[in-house]
Amino acid sequence: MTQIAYLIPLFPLVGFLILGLLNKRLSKSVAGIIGCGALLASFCIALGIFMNMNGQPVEIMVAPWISAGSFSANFAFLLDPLSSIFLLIITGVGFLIHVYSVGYMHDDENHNIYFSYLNLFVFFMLMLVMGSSYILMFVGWEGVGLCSYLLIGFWFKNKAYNDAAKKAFIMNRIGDLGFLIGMILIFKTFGTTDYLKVFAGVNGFDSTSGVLTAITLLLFVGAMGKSAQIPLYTWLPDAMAGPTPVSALIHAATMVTAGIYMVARSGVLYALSPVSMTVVAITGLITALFAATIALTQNDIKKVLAYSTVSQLGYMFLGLGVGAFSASVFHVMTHAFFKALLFLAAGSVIHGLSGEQDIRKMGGLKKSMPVTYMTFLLATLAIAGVPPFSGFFSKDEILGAAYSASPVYWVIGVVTAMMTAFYMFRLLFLVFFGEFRGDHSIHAHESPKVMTIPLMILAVLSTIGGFIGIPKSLGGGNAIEKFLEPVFKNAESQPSLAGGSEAPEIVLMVITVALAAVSIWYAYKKYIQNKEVPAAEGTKLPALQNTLYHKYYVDEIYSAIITKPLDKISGFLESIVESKFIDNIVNKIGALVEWIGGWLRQLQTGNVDFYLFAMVVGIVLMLFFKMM
Amino acid sequence: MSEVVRGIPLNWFIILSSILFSIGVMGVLFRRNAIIIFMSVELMLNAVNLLLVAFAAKWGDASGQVFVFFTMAVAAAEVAVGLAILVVMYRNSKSTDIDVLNKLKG
Amino acid sequence: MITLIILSALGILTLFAQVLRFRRGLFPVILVGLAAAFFFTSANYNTNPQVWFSSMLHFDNFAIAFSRSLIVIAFLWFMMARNYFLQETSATDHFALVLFSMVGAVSMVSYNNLTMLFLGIEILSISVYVLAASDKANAFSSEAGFKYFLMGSFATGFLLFGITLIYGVSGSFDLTVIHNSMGAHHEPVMALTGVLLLMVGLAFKASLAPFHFWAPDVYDGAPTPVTAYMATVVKTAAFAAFFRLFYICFPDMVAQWSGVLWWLVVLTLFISNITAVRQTSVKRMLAYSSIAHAGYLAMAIVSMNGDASARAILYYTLTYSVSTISAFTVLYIVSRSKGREDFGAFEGLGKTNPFLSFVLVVAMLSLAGIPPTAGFFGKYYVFFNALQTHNTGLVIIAVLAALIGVYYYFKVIIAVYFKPEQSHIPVTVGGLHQTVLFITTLLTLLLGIFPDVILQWI
Amino acid sequence: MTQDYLQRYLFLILGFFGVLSALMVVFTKNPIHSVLYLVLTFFSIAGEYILLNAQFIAIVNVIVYAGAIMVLFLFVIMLLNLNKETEPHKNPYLKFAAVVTGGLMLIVLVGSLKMADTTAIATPYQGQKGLISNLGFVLFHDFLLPFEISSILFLAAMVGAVMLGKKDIK
Amino acid sequence: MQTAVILLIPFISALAALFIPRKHGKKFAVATSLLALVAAVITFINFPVNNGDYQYVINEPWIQSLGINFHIGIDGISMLMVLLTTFLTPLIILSVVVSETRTPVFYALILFMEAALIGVFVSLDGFLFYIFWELALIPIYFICLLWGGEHRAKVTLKFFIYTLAGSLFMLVALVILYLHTPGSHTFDIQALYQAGRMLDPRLQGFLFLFFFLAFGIKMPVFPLHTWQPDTYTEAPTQGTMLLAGIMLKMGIYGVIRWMLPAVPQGIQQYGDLVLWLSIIGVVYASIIAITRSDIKRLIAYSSIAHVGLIAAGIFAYRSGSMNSQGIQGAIIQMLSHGVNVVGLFFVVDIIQRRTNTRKIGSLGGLRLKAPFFATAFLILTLGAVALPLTDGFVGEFLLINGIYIYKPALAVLGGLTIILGAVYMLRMYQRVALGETSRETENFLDLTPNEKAVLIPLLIMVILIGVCPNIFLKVSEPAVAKLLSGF
Repeated sequence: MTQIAYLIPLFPLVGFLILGLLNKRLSKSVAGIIGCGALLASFCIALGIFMNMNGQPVEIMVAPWISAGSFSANFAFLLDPLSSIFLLIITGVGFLIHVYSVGYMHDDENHNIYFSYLNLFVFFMLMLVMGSSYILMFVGWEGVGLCSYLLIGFWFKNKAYNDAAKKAFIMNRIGDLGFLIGMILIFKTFGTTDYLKVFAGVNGFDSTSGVLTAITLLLFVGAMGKSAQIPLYTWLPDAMAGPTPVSALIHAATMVTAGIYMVARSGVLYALSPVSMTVVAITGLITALFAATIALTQNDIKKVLAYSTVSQLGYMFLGLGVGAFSASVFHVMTHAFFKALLFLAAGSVIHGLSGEQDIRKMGGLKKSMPVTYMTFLLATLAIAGVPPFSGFFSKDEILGAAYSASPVYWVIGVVTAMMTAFYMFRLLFLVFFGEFRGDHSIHAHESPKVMTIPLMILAVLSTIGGFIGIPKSLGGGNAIEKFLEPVFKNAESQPSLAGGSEAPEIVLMVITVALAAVSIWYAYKKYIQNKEVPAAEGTKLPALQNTLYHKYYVDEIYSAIITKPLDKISGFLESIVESKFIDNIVNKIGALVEWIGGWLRQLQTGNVDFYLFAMVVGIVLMLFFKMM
Repeated sequence: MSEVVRGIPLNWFIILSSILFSIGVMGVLFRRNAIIIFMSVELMLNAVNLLLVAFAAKWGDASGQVFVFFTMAVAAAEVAVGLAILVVMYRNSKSTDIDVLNKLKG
Repeated sequence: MITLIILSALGILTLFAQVLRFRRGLFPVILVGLAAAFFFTSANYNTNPQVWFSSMLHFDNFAIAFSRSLIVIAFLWFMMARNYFLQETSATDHFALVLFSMVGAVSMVSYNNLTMLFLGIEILSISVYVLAASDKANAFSSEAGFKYFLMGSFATGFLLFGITLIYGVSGSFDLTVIHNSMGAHHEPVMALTGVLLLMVGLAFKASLAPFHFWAPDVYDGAPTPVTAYMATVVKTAAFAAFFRLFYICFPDMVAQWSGVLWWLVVLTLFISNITAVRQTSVKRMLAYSSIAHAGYLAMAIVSMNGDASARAILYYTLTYSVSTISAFTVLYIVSRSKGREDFGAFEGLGKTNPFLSFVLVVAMLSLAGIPPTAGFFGKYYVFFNALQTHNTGLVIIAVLAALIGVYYYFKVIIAVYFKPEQSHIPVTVGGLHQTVLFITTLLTLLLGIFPDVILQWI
Repeated sequence: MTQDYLQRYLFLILGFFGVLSALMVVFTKNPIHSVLYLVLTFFSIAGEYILLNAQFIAIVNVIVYAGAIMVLFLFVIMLLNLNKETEPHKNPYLKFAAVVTGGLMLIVLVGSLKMADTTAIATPYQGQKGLISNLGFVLFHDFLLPFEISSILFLAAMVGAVMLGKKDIK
Repeated sequence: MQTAVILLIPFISALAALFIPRKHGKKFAVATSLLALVAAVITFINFPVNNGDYQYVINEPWIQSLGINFHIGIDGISMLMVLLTTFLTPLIILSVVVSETRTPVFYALILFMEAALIGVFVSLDGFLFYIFWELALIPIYFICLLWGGEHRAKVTLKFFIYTLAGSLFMLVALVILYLHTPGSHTFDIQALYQAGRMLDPRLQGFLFLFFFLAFGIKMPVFPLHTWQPDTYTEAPTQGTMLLAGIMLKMGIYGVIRWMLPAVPQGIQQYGDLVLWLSIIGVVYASIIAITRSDIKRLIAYSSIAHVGLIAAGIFAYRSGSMNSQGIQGAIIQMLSHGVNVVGLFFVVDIIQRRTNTRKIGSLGGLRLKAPFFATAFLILTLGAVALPLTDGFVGEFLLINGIYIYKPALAVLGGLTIILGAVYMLRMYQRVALGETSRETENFLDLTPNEKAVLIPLLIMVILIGVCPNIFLKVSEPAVAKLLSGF
């Protein structure tokens, strides 16, 4: 099975090429079939590989790529439990979203291009997780960034969308620079970027030297960009400019979890650097809390989900940071299910309301869109951590690990979880309950089957997906942890991760669930019983709420301290340094020659008298100096 | 070499011809009339001739004196041509003042 | 020697032509005569140096090489100037003067006695004084002739004084004797004074600053073909004479005189190149350019490097002269058609007459020293010698000067190709001129690629 | 011994007159006077030639220079009607500069040459060096080529002068 | 033999082009330059991969008295440069639009330039190298002067003198090296290497600076770059392509071939200085590019930034460090920069011809009107921002890698190019191709077959170099190793 693993990325690539090159020459339905078919084929192979996975990493060499001096990189794939899980998520969720897109994008004039981009994205995403070396991961890493750029700005006539796309790309690039440098440092340290060789090299590596810390921190900068952590998170909410399935696929289920994948993949390195682990944990924690507070007040259905994504990603980093690698990967999986579902359901709502995204203009959609409602509800329960939905298990495992690292982590995590439950139910209540507050000329309608069936499948997965990770304390076998154990056993056995108090798991679980329930109850009281509706645009809000509503003014601050100064510096360099200084010196040399020329011309007076004088003075000087 | 000073010291001639030469140079610079300037040049040539003859005497060699003939020949030729040019110039500018010769400059 | 005889005979024959009403057929005879002179000169090549008349002349390879070079240049020059002089009433006189001056020039490149140097210089100068003033009705021409004569005879005074002092030190006019007595260090101060005064006289002929002031005015005022002659034959002869004297007589004193000459070179490069930048007349610009080239040539003397320097001067003067004749021919053609000599006269030439413009471009590239033209290799060889003798500073100065040079030479190219034609006066090129231009351009390109052809002459 | 001193006195007297008249050439206003003073200078130089036992040169100097060349000058002055004091005054500063420069020239020259051989010129009355036969031999033997070449010089000068002098028939 | 053939084809056809009737000029030039390409490709295919020596050497005496030989040959590095030149030239010629009046002289000049550039890349004699180096300058000057923009006279003259200034110093340096060759002097490259290495370090330092003037101006490296934006802007498109696509590679090639091996001590003394300058140039030019409104100028500055990184990658090489990635990166980046920049300038040309403007502000919406065009533009842009699997990435990665090994901080600073590059390139792409159409772009037509013929090979190369860089890297690898083993 593993011998044909190269087909997994090949199918989407071929799909992309066919769709991209033939473009309008294909009918929309054919294009849809090609697009989805490529994914389905990949999914089947991925499933096969998953089934056959025995825990041993398998490296598959496809072709050499770069070799220069002592550096060499190959197109080679690494199949192990970690990558096989990601393969499944990507191809599986990806396939569902492709199918959904057939309906969602049906009327778009650039339908075929859309599918080609999606296929290309999946290709790069697969490269990212299958690649056997950091450099190949980087290929996918940047490639998905490109596709994200293309898809956010898919409706390219709109300037704001284009700006959002550009912002996403550039912010990612900032992170990528960190990744790149980190990767080069890996190469410098280990002489290779192949995972297996690097990890083998770590054995016996002097962990007290700062090199590993440097490497891991640099890589984490990359992760911050790609997985939208503070301070590089602002692109993700803006990225909601793209078509909603794109948001689901790229900005919720797959691409943004690349950072998690990368840190998990490098777990051995991270585990050796306590400093990095702490940085990862704290960054994740702060991001989780921070994004959750913003999500409390947002009124755009997709924005709420976007901040929720940022927040959940923070959770995952928290998990990584406290050494719960498999828990984080587990959460990636469950998150992929329920967050994709949330987005797709939101897309269904938007689709049904002909593009409306403001939750203040929704309400009461329960009746007109029952399937959407039901699936959305299940997903909301999952994300809120209500047992036995999937989110409960994965989140709980992370919180448990956090507690053993430090109770403070746990407290903040729980607060975040409360907020999550609150804003998700706020969203649910405002959208599906109460009266319809929008434009009554719009008749909300349920989406076609091609869209709802993926919703249903995802809903099922969101509901039961957690069962593969039932912790021992609840009597489960925690299958996923076992499955991933070969990958993380080195990392999790590092001394830096040992110790910490053994958490009273059941107690913590109960507390968490109870607090979530309180939040849900509060949301219910506020939005169902009191029928509160968020204030309209322009209303004066209390200071705190205002700050939250404006996302702490981070965009404005970035603009003021980075974007605008950069433009200013650019103008200054061009108009002052370049033209007034450097180039001016060059030109002034020319002018100086001309000026001296004009002056010397005066010497040529035309007067023989003067000429003779000059001659004699010249002779006198010659003789004088020679005689001295 | 000699215990008794006989004849005229050589450097007297050197100094005399230097003086005459310098007067010639000064004349060239001093005057505006082209003819006088020519004459000053002739004076310079004569100063040189004097020195040549003195050196010829120093070396007891006739070639120095022969060279004087060539100098004279050249001087004569120069004067002939020079005066011809002067006349042509005079026809054009009605003057032998060298300070009016400044149409070509810059 | 035979060269001198042929040239003298040609000159005298030319004088007779006027009387014998032989004007039409004269021109081919001159060309044939020059060709014969070239042939006979070459016949002695690489034999033992021919010593003539009590060592007055030495026809060594140096002399032969430069004689050949002078004859080649003169040949091209005659073709260029034919039309101009045949329009004059006294065409034969002009030609005779030029041929006589050639006699002077050949003496200057082959002398082995200061007497011959002096006479050679004077024959050449006197003829050229007259030629410069030869456009009698033209006030500029006579002013040019007069200035040249006045300053020239003044400079002769210094030259003579120098010769005299050298005689005073060595007791002879013979170069070999002088060289030997210089080694003996009699009267070092007087010898050095003599050397410096000789340098003044020769620097004047070679138009090195600060003895260059005559050059722009005279070049500007003289009839264009005469200017071309001065810029080529006269300059070549002057430098050959300059070099020959310092190479044969004073190589042992190089440390003492090269410092002075160094300053002259720097001053020349600086003044001429920078002043040329501001010229509006192409002819005057070429005059300054000619001074600038004197500066580069004098570098070869400063960096006295034996035969290599001689080769440098030979190659440089020959190729420079070829390009200069090219440039002056074009200038002559254009100024005759348009009646002006400023840059404006050349505007639009690229469209109206591609051949002329191409020729002009090649000439300018060569003068500016851009490969693959001959001018480049000339400069290269000169710089090369200077570097070999550790005159790196001088080379750097010269490099900077050459860059300024590019600026003003390219002004011509820009005028030709960039500016539109204003006057719509057609520019026609006669057959003879076409031939000259063809030859000069071809030589400029070929000699640039195969410089060994010339370098092997010495 | 007295003869030696006599020579020296003669030298000094002739030199003094020579220099004085040379200065007068430069400073006198009338061109005709300048010519005459120059002739005087040439005569004193001819005298110095005799002191150097160069009698033939002395005679040639008088004949060629003082005679022929100066007459030519006079002729031109008359021809161009320049015998009045028509020369415009030069800027006094320039005049001063000219004197200073001339003086500097002198200082530099003398400075350069003063250390030159101070020995007296030997044997003023011995040998036949300055006599015509000896000179003739050298001229027509060693210096034959320059002699012949100078004919070209004269030819060129002649042709040139004639060419410039004659009126063009337009 | 192959060397001479590749060299002679464009040279002879340049002469022949002068006599071709006007209407056949372009066809002739395309055909002959393709012939040269075929010759180069055949040589490339047969090129011995595991051999760092010069192949197909011709060594004939030229100016014997000065030890100058007509000595040419191809090693791996030269091979790639020759390939780049012969690949780009036909496309550049093809990019001429028939409606533009271009006389045969124009094509002759381009072919002549091609010959000179190939000459630069295959010369193994210092003097010959210099001659070709200058020869390349003349045709481009005339191309710019005769067919350039409004201010061309002044700008191109500045360019000419500026670059000539540098090259004269290089000539001085070459001669000094030559004068230190043992025995009867020679300009042979190996002899010059040996002579240079024997010199005392101080002199090597001076020679290093002299060389750097020439190569630094040509590339151009900050702060010697100010001729470049003006010249690129004023030159006709083909001129700009030649300048940016091939000519600036001369400078880089010169550093690799003539500067580093000959004066190894120089880099010990001034290496840090030039490295800093290069890196400053990267950041400086990138920042300036951000707000340029003229697309051509923007690309010009981007070119300075890219070249700065290449220079830095080379100057980061130090003896003793075992990495040749920097040099290999520079070589591959030369190829990809050539491809990208030619493509981008052609894109600009298309825009300018159709809209009569190059102002970013007046454009927009081209993707609506011309999807093929926009796609090509996008791919070139991605190549320029060094996206993996495009050509730009391989080079930039290896370069940053090379710099990092020497000085990590500089690598980070230089690495800013991947951020800033994205900033300005995407800004340009967005303003030009995305958004709504403007008055100028309303009637924008998609690519003509001729334009496709130019762009498609370029796009193929963008991907090919990105995906299979080893095709090229393995050719230069042994040559680089051999070159570096010397010091």
